Formats: sequence, structure tokens, C-alpha cells
Amino acid sequence: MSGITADDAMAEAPQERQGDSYLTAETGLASWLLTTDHKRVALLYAAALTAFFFIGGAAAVLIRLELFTPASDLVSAEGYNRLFTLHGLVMVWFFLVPAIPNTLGNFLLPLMIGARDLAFPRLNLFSWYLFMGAGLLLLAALLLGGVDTGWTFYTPFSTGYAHSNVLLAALAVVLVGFSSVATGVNMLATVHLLRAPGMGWFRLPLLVWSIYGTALVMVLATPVLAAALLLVVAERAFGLPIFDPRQGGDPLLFQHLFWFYSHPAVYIMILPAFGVVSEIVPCFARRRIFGYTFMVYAILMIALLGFLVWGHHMFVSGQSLYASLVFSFLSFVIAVPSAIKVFNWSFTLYRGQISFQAPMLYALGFIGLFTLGGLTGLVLASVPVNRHVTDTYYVVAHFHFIMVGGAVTALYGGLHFWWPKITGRMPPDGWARFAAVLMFFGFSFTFFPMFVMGFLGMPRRYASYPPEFQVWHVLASAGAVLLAAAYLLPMGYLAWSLVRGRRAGDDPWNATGLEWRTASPPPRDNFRVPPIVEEAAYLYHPRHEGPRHEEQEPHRDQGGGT
Amino acid sequence: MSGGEARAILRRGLLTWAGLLLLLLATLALAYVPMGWLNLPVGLAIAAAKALLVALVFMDLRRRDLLLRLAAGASLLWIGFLFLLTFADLLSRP
Amino acid sequence: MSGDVAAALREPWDSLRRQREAAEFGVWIFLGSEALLFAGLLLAFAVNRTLHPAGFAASGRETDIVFGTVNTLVLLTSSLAMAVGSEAARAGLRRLALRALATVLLLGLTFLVLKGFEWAKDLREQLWPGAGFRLAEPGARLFFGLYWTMTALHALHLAGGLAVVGWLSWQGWRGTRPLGSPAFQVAALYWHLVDVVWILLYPLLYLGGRA
Amino acid sequence: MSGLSGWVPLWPPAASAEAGTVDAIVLLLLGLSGAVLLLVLCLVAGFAIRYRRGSPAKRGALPELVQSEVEIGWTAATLLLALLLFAWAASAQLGEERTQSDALEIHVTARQWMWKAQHPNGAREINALHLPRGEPVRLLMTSEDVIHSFFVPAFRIKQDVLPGRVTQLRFHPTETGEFHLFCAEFCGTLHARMLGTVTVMEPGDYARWRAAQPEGDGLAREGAALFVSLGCAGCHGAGGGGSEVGVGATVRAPRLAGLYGRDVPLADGRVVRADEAYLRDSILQPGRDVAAGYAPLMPSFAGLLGEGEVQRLVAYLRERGEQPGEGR
Repeated sequence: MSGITADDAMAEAPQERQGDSYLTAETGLASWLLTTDHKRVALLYAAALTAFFFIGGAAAVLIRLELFTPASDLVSAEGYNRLFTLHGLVMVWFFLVPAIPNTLGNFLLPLMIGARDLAFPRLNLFSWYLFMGAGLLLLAALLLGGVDTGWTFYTPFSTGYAHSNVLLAALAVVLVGFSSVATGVNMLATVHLLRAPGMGWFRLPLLVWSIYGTALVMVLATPVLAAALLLVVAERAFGLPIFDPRQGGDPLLFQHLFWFYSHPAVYIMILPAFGVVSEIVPCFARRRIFGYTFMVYAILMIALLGFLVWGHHMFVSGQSLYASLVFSFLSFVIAVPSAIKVFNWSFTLYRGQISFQAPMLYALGFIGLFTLGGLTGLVLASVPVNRHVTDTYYVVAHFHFIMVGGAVTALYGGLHFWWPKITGRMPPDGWARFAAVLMFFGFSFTFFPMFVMGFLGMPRRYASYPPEFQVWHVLASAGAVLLAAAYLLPMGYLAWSLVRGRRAGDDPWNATGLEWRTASPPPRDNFRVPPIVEEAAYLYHPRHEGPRHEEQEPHRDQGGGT
Repeated sequence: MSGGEARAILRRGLLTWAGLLLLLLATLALAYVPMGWLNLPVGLAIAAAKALLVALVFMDLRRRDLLLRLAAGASLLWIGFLFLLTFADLLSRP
Repeated sequence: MSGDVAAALREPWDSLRRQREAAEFGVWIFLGSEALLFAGLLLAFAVNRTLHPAGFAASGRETDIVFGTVNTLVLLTSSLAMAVGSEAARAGLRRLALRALATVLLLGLTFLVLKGFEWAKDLREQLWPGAGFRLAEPGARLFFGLYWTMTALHALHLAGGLAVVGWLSWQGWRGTRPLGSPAFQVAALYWHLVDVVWILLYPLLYLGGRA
Repeated sequence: MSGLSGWVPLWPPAASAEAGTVDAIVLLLLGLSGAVLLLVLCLVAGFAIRYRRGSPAKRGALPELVQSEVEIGWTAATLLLALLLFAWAASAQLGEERTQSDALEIHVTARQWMWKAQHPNGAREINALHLPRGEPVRLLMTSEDVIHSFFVPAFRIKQDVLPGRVTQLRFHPTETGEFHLFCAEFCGTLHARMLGTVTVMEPGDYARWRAAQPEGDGLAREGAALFVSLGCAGCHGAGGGGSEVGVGATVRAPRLAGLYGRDVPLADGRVVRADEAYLRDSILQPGRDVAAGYAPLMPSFAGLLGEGEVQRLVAYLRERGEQPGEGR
């Protein structure tokens, strides 16, 4: 396990322990289960999310195995419906929505703005308990036989025709919704009121801005999902007719309420990934982020416009042509902020001193996969083409490219980038680079065939399919094996690094953020001396010169303890 | 001193309360006046007036800075998005 | 007074003023999300009302306007009491604050009791949109489907508010929570939202179709 | 563009006029996306190689040109490109909506896990649809339970089929052959087996096929029988001619002859065009749009009639509409 590459020129003097780190400050189960330390809550969330990632991943593996053959032979049709519903429910609400905001965001937000903790520490722990309560509710629904409505719960199927644990699943999602609203409130209050002296709004690192945008969307979109699901519960449990078309109800009403949340939800998942990539790329290119203010306004525009485009999920659902054209127009316009971000990342590399450690490989992989995912969205935004490709594997490929190719890749990149800060240990760079490349190709190999299969007309949520699609399914299933390996490998060597990994100093990557100005892992109160912020973010080289190769010293940190 | 302050708090509260009662009586009376499609908008306008009164005085928004007022009013804009685009579909169906 | 401030101060704040500012900012954001929750229900009401104007007008005449108006009065008065209680707590007027909070609890319970009687009366008049539903107009079932859902969710929120106000006033009375703690303002703001939601539900559920 | 149906098909067969426009837009988007993706990959890969750590390339400050002017430039360019793409897609969609009205009308009913189609002359098909080549087709679709979706990849068309509402789908088959019909909206256990085949034949073959079908009465004729058997004639007069006060009918009911396509003044002042949806709603929810000058006395038939029967009554009333005035 060489892991140690040649270019770690840094001296390796072991850091003497000035004060106890947050991991050793207090011990015992109660100190974890009753903690109000944002860093510990982040680790609690990370543990819960990993468990749910395995459950959702297992469902995905079974789905890919079933689809290996045209006939529905591994599981019954009923079983397949429950599998993809489970995959959807767990991956959307119990893994992707909280993935970056509640782990990396929870851990880093106070550190990056120079605060001791989040604004409402006890609310932070309460949101974790809400999340675990919802998780138990969902597991109960799963053990009692699962749900077969799809993660979309469309009526009148979910209210009148489904014979599965729709109530339990709907209540679990409402509960996890409250957990995400609690997180949103906490993050917004922290960014507004706990910034260190000197940390103006336009000195905030872009990860803080993206968490801020995500919190806005979480707080404003999630309640409408809770309303929609409570109405489904009212109709299904108490027989109160709200969506029932036989009694005059409108079949599209539920879809409007559901997608008003569910499209902003995909921005909840991708915005933090933007933030992580905007932190990694400048650090490893040793260049200032290109167009900082454009990046900030792009985040805010995405958070705002994200609420105006939900109708592009309903072009063929019977929605009026006028409304479809309005939503189509807004969906084309929202492509612009994403394009700005991709171009800015690319131009940040211009005239840099680029090194390719694991986090950078994940970030570059993100840029490639997200760009392809975003561009295929344009096809879906145009009404006549949407009529052909919606509800087929083209859509499945599109949103997996953005959510898995984008958000999960960025999550792994962020995990590797801040692993020294979280645990005080360096990830083994050789293995990490291999895992990043494996994930990139495993992912592309799994999901690119789905674009072709979808355009050929393979519908979604089919357990059995006409034989001519089999070649694409076989390719995708083979790719899924590679992808599964690429997800499991990092868990292995990161666990290994906890014990045998090289100790990391305060700032192993020579980054400029405030979080790198304190010890790794940081003390309970984050900073021994409250920091004063003197510089903007990402000053990796003096204004009128490029980064010189050898010395990484000319970069100026954001600030430090006086 | 505390007696005076208590009286000030009570006076301002009762004044606002009286205003709210007046609006309640108004909306109740107007509900029985046949105005065709106008009944609903009038009822909602009065309800909005009552809500504004509660927000400004009882919830003390009138003595708060711009940031808190924005935080208070922000959700109304998003409710507007929800209604506007849903009715764009509903009203233009064939 | 300074002992009072120190007791109310929480991590990670250095000044009580800043902590109160954060508490109010946080609760206002939460109230925004609660408003969107009820907005979802109101959208269902508005869409179904647009599809079935006649059915909704006929149903609007069936709800009991006396109960509705009295309950609105009760809730407005409880909002007054809550505002007085919250300002008194902040100003440190202990007797006025505790008496005002007691009034809020009383009026809140009155609202729930009246709501109970109203529901019982509605059930007796076959207004539950199930098998024995009395009205024949299409859309009437949808009105009452939403009537029961919205009033139940509102009553649930009100009961939650009662529990919080009750717990805080118990702590205030016992002295375990200083009157200067921002929790009193937070509970007051939440209570006023429950009142504002009812202010909006009243014309929709009770005044429709009266003319 | 015919399907590259060699060993592995890479492109679905294009068997309808709509397929042409859709394929054109897709090819344009494919080209543009490919160009943008290539641009980004070249930028990233190029910079990564050229400016890797320790490479001799010149660093120094960013040239003034590459500052915010370039940023504003490509943002505006992206916005313009987005608007152009929207304009093309929207105009293509609007173009399809203005097809002529004399299309071949087929009633499609979807129910949990099968498709039922009925041709104007009464011929019925299950999980199959025979169509003549070259003639525009209009499907009037409704569902008996949950939401389904009528999807024929070869025609590039898809339209959800809603319970309680009639949704329409217009297309124009141009190639003969047999094509897949899928249900594209999740509708329960056997969603994956709710399949069918659409067979497009030469007009001559289609006419012979249709003639050979068991001569079920035409929709309208069956509607007329239902109109009498269900008692509608009792109030609305035998031929739907309506009944003025005292003409052999105990109740005043509106004239139905010549109703289809006319504007109907309603009791609450609105004026509504009497299209299929209005006729359907007046049968199932009579109290909803009461005609002006009449009391809302008509009983609701919701729950008593299947979708098929409602379609026959609507077809009958439409036929009465085309010969205005001479009904009794």
C-alpha cells in the first residue's frame, strides 16, 4: 500500500496536540448521541447516510440484475415495482438530499466563516433525530412489504389503487422533509448572523454560498411536498376525496404540488456539489476562481429559477400547451447559470499550476459528467422532443448523470479533500486516484447506454422489455458492477487511513480557506483564537502574476487568529 | 414605571384588537351582500388586511430591520410562483 | 437582571441581543415554510373551487357560520393576549406576562372545544364526504374533503402551539426559564401564524356562497 | 431517416410526419451539445496538460481580454442560444397543433393493463390498432382507472391517458409496418405488460380490413339505442329534439339536436362551447354546467355508465349535431 506519492515535499513532523480535538474532547456513547457539536452531528449524519446508501445501492444492484434479461425472471413484476420504488425513495430523500449539506456542509460551514458552531446547535441534533425517525418509519414500510407507487406517488394510483404501505412511506417522507427544513433554517441563520469579523458577503467561499442557496430551496420547497403527501394520506387513510377523479378531482393537481418540490429538490442535490467543485478546482490549479461574482449570482439564479420550471415534467401529462411552452421557455433559460459555472471552472484552470491528486480527479470527472447531463436536459426541455423521450430510459440516464455523475462524484471528491480536516489523516493518494478514475469510467459505462436505449423507446419502470433492448441493458448492468466497485473501494482505504494513514498538518493542500487555519481535526470550539478575516477567498497567487511552480507560499490565506 | 409600560402594551394591543374585530364584522356583513364573483376577492382582501395588522403590530414587524421583513415576506413570493404557474395550466386547458 | 441574561444565554452566542435576533430570524424562516405548507392545501382548494364553482358555493352554505365566527373571535383575542404576554416577558413584567400567557392557554383550549362541538355537529348533519354524504352537487365532496383536512391540520398546529406555550409558561412560573429568554418571542410568533392561517381559512370555508 | 436497423439499432424507425420534425430537432441538439461538450473537454484537457504543475508554459496574470468581458460575452451567447432553441422547439410544437380537423377519429380506452380501441364504424380492437398510411389520425383517449400513457416510439408520440378526462393525440403515419405500443406512465403491477402493436397498412388494405371486422353497430347507432334505453329520450325527446312545455313530456329539458359545436349559455352567465368534454360532463355531472333557463333536474349517470357507453352517447349526440334542426 504505497499510497505516499513523491511530491509530498512537506515535512512530516507530528503535530503536537495543543488542545484535544473534537473527537477526543469527550468520549462515550452519550457524548455522541446528545452532542450539540456541529462536527459530531455531521459524522452522525455521515454514518446514517452510508447505511442508507448501501440499502439504496442494494436495490439498484437487484434492478440491474433483473434487467439483464428481457423476461421478468429474477423477481416478480410486483417485486420489481417495489424495488425501484425503494431505490428512488431511499436515494432521493435518505441519501442525496442530505448527502453534502448535512455532512460536509454541517462540518465545514462554521469552520469556513469563523464561527464556533451553527446558530441553533440543539436544532441541528434534533434534525438528525427527525431523520433517523423517518428512516425507521421507512424501514418499517419496507419490512411490511414495501411500496409500489414509485418515488413519485402519482394519484389516483397511490390513493385509490395501490395495495402497499403508501401511508407509512408518505409519513416517512413528510418527517424527513421536516428534518431538511430544520437544516435549512439552521444554515440560513448561521450564514446571516455568525460570520467572523471581516467576512463580508463577497468574501464567503463558494461552498458557503452554495449551502446558503440550498438552504433557501430546502426551506421553501419541502413544505409543499409535505402538503401533497398529507393530502394523499388524508384521501387514502380517511377516504376524504381530494384527488379522486371519479368524484371530480383533477388528476394533475397532485403532479403540480409534487413537482413544485421535486424539481427544486434536484437543485438541492446539485448546488452543494457546485460548491465543493468550486473549492477543489482553484486549490489544485493554484489559481483564483474565474469570475467569483458571476459564480455567486449563478447560484442564486439557480435557486430562484429552480422554482419556475417544474412543468417540464408534465409536458405529456395533459397539461395545457400554453403552460407547457411557458415551462419550456423557463427551462431553457435556467440552463444559462449552469453553463456559466462550467465555463468558469474550465477557465480557472487557465494559466494554473495544476496537480492531479484524487480530489482534483473527482472534480474534473464532475465537470465532464455534469456537462453531458446538463446538455441532455436541453433535449428534455423542448416540448416536441420531450413527447418522445419522457418516461423512457433517456430521462433515467439524464437525471442519473446529474445526480450520480454530478452530486455523488462531488461528494466523494469533497470527502477526499476534507478528509484530513475531518480525521487528521491523509487519504492514500495512489488508491484514491485509481478509485476516482474507476468511478468515472464505471459511471459512464453504466449510464451512457441508457441514453441510446431511451431514445430507441425503452420505457421506464419496466421489469420485462422487448428483446431488442437487451444489448443496452447488458452493457448497463456490466457497467454497474464497475461502479459498485468504485463506490466500495474508497470506503475501504479511507477506513484504513483512520488507523494507518499519514497524519495531516493543519493545511495539507495549502488551501486558503479559514477551515485550514485551525488544527486537523479541529478543537471542540473550532478556533483557539477567534479569526479575523482580512482577504477574499481563493487568493492563490498575487493579483498580477501567475502561480510560480515551486513555492506555494505567495498565496494569501483568508485570515487567521490575531 | 412598570405600570406605565404595562398600560402602554395593553393599550396598543387593545387598539389593534379593536381594529381586527371591525374587520371581522365587515367581512361577515359583506359576505351576505350578493356581489357575484366579487365576494371572494373582497373576503380575501379583508383577511389579508387582518393578517397584515397581526404581522405589523402583534408580530412586531414594524419595529424590525429590512432583513427580518424580507425573511417574513419571502415565502409570499414563492406562494405566488406556485399559484401563478399552476393556474397558467388550469385556466388554459382546452 | 444580569443573572437573568447569563441564564438565558446559549452557545455559540456572546450577546443575548444577537441570540434573540437569530431566534426571531430562524422562526420567521420556519413560519415561511409553514405558510408554504398551508399554501399547498390552499392551492388544492383553489383548483377544485375553480373546477366546481357551484359545488363549492353550495357547500359553503352548509358550514356553521356561528361556530366559525366565534372561533375567529376567540383566536384573534388569544393573539392579542399572546402579543401582550410576549412584550411583557421581554420588558420583565412578570405578573402581566404570566396572566397573559394563561389567557392564551384558556382561549386556545376554548377554540379546540368549540371545534370539537362543530365537528360533532357536522358529522350529525352527514357532512363527512363518505357514504352517507348529504349534498349531491359535484365538487361538494371535494370541498368537504379539504374542509376536514385543513381544519384538522390547523387544529393540530394549534394544539402543538398550546403545548409549547403551556410548557414555557410553566417554566416561567416555576422560574426555571428566565422571562428574558427569546423562547417567549418565538412561541408568540408561531402562535400568531396559527392565528393568521385561521384568518385566511375563515372566509374560504365559512363565507363562500352566503350571498 | 430510416432506422440503422443493422445488427444493433441505434435510431428508432421514423414512421410518422412528427418523427421528421422531432428527429431534425434532436440532430440539431445532438450537434450543438456535442460541440459544447467537445469545447469544454478540450478546454479542460488542454489546460490540464498545458498548465500541469512544473510545465514550462507561461503563467502570469490573466490577459485583460479574458476578464469579465469574455464572461459576459459567453453568458449572453448561451442565453441567445437557449432562446433560439426554445423558439424552434415551440414553433415545431405549435405547427403540429394546427393540423386539419378531418382526421380519422379513434376512441381509445385504457384500463389496468390493456388498451381498447374503437374505430368510427364500430370495429373494436384489444391491444392493437390498425391505421391507414398517409391519413391524419386523432385519438380521443380516456382511462377507466389510473393514469396510463399511449406511447409509440416509431411515431415519436406520447400522451398520458387520464381518468375522468378526454385527452387527444394527433399524428400522421407515413410508413407501413408493425410498431410497438407501450404504456409509458407507471400504472401498477403489470405496467410492463400493457403492450400493443400498431399496424399501418396501405389505405386499400385498411379499408378491406375494416370491412372484414365484425360489423359492430357504429358508435352513433349504439348511442341512439342507449339514448332511448336509458330514458334520455323521456325528457329530451325521441330524436333529442327537446321538449317544449307540455309536448308529451312531464319535464322541460334542453334541445340536444344540433347542440354539438354550438355555444351554450349557462345558468350562471358563462357561455361554454358544446364539445366532447361538455357533453361528457353534462352526462356524468349534470349539476355542473346547467343550461340557461332550465332547472338542474337531470340525475347524474356517474357510476351507472362505463366509459364505452358514455363514448357512444357522445358520438350519437355529435351526429345529431351535424344535421341541425330536422330532429323532432
